[in-house]
Amino acid sequence: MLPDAPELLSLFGIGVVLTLLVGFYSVLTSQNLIRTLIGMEVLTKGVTLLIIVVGYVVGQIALAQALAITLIIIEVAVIVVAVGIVLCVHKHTNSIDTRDLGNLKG
Amino acid sequence: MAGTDTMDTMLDILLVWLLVGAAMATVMTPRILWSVIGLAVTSAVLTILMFRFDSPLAAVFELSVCAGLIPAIFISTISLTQRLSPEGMAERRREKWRRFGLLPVLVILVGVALMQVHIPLDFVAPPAAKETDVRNVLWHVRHIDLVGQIAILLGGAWGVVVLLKERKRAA
Amino acid sequence: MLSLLILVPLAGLLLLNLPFTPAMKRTAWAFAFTVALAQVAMVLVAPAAAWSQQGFLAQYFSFGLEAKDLTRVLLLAIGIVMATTLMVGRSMITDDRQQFNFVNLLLVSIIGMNGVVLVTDLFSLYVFLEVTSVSSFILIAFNRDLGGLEGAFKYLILSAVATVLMLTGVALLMLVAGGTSFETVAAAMKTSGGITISQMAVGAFVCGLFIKGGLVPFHGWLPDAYSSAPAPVSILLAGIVTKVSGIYALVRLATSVFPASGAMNEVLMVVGAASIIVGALAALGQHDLKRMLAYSSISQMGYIVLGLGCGTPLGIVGAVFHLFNHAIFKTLLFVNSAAIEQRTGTTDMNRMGGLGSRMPVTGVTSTIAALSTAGVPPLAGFWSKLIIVIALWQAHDYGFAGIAVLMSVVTLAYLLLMQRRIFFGKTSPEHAGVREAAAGVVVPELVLAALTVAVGLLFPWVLNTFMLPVGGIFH
Amino acid sequence: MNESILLIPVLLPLIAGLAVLAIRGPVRLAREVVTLVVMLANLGLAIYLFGQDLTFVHPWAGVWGGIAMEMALRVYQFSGFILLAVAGFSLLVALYSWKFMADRSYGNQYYGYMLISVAMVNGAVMADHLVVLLFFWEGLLLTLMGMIAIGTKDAWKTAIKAFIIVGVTDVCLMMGIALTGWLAHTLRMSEIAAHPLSLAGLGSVAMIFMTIGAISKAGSMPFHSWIPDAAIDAPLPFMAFLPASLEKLLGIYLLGRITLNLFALTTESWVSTLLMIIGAVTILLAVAMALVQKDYKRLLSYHAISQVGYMILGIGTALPVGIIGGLFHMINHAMYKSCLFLSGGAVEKQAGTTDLARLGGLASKMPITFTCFIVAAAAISGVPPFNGFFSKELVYDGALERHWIFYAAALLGSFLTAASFLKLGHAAYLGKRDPANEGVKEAPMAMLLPMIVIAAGCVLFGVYNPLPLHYLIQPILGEHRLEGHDFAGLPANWMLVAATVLVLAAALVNHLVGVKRSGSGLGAADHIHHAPVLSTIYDWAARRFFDPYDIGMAIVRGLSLFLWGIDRFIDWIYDSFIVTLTTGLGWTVRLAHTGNYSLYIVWSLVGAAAIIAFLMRIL
Repeated sequence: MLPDAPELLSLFGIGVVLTLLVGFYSVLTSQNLIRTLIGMEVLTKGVTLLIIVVGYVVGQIALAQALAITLIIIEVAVIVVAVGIVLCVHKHTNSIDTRDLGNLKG
Repeated sequence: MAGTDTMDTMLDILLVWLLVGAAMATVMTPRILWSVIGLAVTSAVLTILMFRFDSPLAAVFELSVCAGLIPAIFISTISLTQRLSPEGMAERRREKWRRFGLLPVLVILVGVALMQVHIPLDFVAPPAAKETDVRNVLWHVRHIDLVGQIAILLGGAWGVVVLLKERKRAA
Repeated sequence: MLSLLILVPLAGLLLLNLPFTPAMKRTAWAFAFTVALAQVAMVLVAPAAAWSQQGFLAQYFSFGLEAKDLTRVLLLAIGIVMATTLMVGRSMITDDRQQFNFVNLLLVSIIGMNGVVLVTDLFSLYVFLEVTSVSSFILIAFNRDLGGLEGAFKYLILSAVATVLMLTGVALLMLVAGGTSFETVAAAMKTSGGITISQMAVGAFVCGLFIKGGLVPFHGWLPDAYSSAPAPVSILLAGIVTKVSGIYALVRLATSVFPASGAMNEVLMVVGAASIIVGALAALGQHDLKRMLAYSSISQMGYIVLGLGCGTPLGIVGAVFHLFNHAIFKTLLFVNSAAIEQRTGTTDMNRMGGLGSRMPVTGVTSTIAALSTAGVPPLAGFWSKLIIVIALWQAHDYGFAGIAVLMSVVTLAYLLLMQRRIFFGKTSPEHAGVREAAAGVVVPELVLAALTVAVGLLFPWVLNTFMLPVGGIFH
Repeated sequence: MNESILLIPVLLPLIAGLAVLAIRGPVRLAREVVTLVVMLANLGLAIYLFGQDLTFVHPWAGVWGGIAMEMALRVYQFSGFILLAVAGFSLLVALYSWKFMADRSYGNQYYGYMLISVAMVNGAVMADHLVVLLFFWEGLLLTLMGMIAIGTKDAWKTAIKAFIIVGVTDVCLMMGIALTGWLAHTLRMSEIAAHPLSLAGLGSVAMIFMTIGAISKAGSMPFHSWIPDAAIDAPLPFMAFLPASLEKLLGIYLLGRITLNLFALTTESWVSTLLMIIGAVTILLAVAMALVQKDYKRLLSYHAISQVGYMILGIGTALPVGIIGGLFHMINHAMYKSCLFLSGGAVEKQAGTTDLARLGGLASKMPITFTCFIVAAAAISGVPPFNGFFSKELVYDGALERHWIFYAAALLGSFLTAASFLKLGHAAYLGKRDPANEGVKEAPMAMLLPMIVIAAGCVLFGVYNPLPLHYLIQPILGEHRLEGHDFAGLPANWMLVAATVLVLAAALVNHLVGVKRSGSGLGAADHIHHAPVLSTIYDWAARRFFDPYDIGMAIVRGLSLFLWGIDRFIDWIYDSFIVTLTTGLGWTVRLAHTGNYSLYIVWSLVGAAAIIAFLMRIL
């Protein structure tokens, strides 16, 4: 455990939390599907940062890097599928507005 | 690059602010294109941070994939989907502060609040890792994850095939 | 030997799609079906040795896989549901191009699920959860209709939230334990399990699993995803995906990795009870058959988590047994709805009526499934619910036991209501010409119904051979 | 002479009654002959048993809670006397009803019930074990209801009324018996008699309960309302047979056994004053009602109730003179009341109606019936030479000794009794004859014979009263209680006799005044009927306000309505409330799912935050 771990953790902990906050805000309030996906990306950024910081502090940086790389690849796959879905929705409603995706209710 | 103390902490604080600022910029810009560019910038800042935490391989990956590939995908999606009409854009700009005005306030508030909070780290530090080379870790320790990655990439491929390929009859 | 469960489908996936083997494409369905049946056979018949990790493959692929009894139950369920989905998919998806894609996606899904069930590392668990989820997103949006797309997108977004929660959990656990494999985390948890950081990490990870499992405060996506997915896909989803990705991980982690704390049991019980109540009440007034079955799944999942939450070995046995039973009769119910959808083209119960005379097999099997869900003796559902209620009673959680029993009355209500609206009464004119579903659908119906009744009747044998060892997770 | 002979008076009439019930079809006279023969045999047996002291004990249902349950019958001086009286009356009524019931369709039922009733009364009288007494007592209730029900077309309503009233009071009797048994640790009357229970605490409660059972059978005030209705609906010989004689005998017999053997009744205890009050009230109210009746039989039935008041008053005084008077009055009343009813039956048979307005001037047509009526009426009014006078004098003596108010009530009762019988005699027999009953002839001999015999009995018991007193009544009390008094012969207290004669004269004057004012025998009592206060009370009584049966029924109806309401409410809870609640909840839960995924995300985040906070022990 690095000596200056507490300071690092608290500083970057705040950074990660704020990034997650921004990401969730974007996902919740955006009316454009692509903005929602961008929000998702920001969330992923935050989490990746958290893993790297923890890895660095604990001295497991190699493991952290492996996790980060795997995480990034998985996110790519998810984003590709998400974009595919958004395009199909666009084909149907000719708009990428989140309000179109609200008719399954009750 | 373990820096000296005050200089480094200043650098760290700057980088953290840069990261959060870029994220907020990405979310708040009215134009979707700028939003994607903002995402790329955020990714770049993250890469710098990764270098700071001497995890070069992950940083390169992050840069190439998240700053390169994903913005490319987004831009192609934006081009495929219908452009916002001019008055739509004007209306969006007016609306910008109403919808996103709250974000900076929230960020500052939470930031200040988190400064006060102090979570005790009262646990015995785990032993440092024997294996230091990412490549060995990835291949020997994280074997199963590679299989997972292959599977998910194949899945992604099928996603594209199923979702986007023109079908003989309309779905 | 265990790694075969993942490598064979992967190899098959690659071979089937090599550009220069067009002939192989036709055998895709057969390959997938044999993989599923082989998995079932392996669980039922395989010698003990097969379950260990050595074997010539081991030195190349040291996957760190492990299959305790809990995993064998899940593997069996995965095999059964996968076989059913394949059969129903084959008879419902006529276009062979589409069917090929469908089979491939199922192979990806089976890789993911087997991975989740076999893996012994938190991060790998996350990876294979994502594999299953990605294949589910695509399967839900398979028909590319707006409903399917909406269901898929909601599932995707909530999965993203789940990912964030789980990864935060993993990161913090790495901070405390220095590694992500079950053993290191469990060891760390024993020493510093109580501190705030690890509690926060465990809470985050468990909430991620709740979202994947579709339990009440996190269940928003489940009804939309199930009801909008194409018929065979909703069989797969309801039958096994939610259970594997949500509930199995919970059972595995709550029992052997995370520290067994009263607070965690309390959380599990509250979430379980909430799921039972909200699921049952929402299902009561539904018009759409699949949406009602989705809410019914949430309610039954609540029973499983309630059983898990009471912390005693009997509770675990009850939970796992109910998980297996639910996989069987919920799949049967969705196969019935697939049969109805295949013949009448709709899942809106208001427009159905009097199908019992025209679709006798579907009618009878869905009655069996409905009664088993409601926990009517001597069917399988009764025994597992009984064990859960007894476990709750012994753990002195009388309130929760009361809720469990009371809500099974509501369950019986909406299921019998469903039976009446679909199968009894006068046939509506538009369904006059309806015939019994295709063979591909009827056969799974019969097999699953027989299984439900058999498990119900042979309950002592099933309990001793399969379930009690599961209870042994603790020691 | 083994004791099982005691079973015969019970079994013989019972088997005969069942046989008669079973006889179907038009076997002429079979029923009447069988009944008469059995009644004769019963009388013979009663005569044979009279004066003997036999006890028959047979273990019956083991031991319950330390109290032996056995079939115990005992004949001793008191029960022998009652047996004899019962046998005599039933024979006479059987003879009378031979002619009276000849043309009725339900003949075999009537005779069957009569025989069974006799069996039951014999059983009850001879019973030495309280539970056996209860068993026969309830049997009598059934035959009572049966005999009423076979009367007029809608007689079943009165039958049910009688059944409920007597049934309810029998429950009190049961409770009384249970309490007594519990207090005395034995249910054998002879064993209890060895040391009667004290009236302290539960003892008085037990006595009150048993007294309610006894006096309701006898037909006293609060439980009387079925008797006047039965007078109209039931076949007339029934009225003469049960309410007039047997029930009175049995009821007062039990009251006597209670006060003499089971409980140590003393003049100080409040129970005796209560009994005296009930007696006085019964006398006055019943006779007041009788005065205004327009129907021959209803008038007689009300008198039957008021006479019981004398008996209860007598026994209630707890003085030897009072008790002797009460018991003597019991036998006298049984005689002249049944004779009056029989005369009523004769009039009804011959003139076809008992409505006083349409009767009149029958004396010349039916001389023998008229003479019997005159004798019985004089006896009941307490005219000196007849038996009624002597027993009333004894009761007056006892009542005066206790308190003058009871004596005044009894005297006023006699005055009104005399007035009403003068009215009855004048309206029915004297006065101008109604053209309709020109062709009336004297009643057939079979009906006249019983009346003549009973009338002769009244004269005999009156003129030569030491016979009944010495041989029948006084031995009941036994020497130690009599304290050397001998009540036979002429009444000791001359002043009382003078008062009685004065009262009778006043009644005669009042009658003459009433006749002159209203112009007809029937209207003789109108001036009392329409007196300012009395008329309102009479109207209320006419509208059945005071009838405890109707009050009880109203309460029962209200209660059932209330319980029905509760039942409906519980049904509502299950049928509609819970159903709507669940569907409503279901509807709200479904409403919460708006389909908007950001709402779902908010749920998830809030849920996750709550769980994490809870786990971190913040919450």
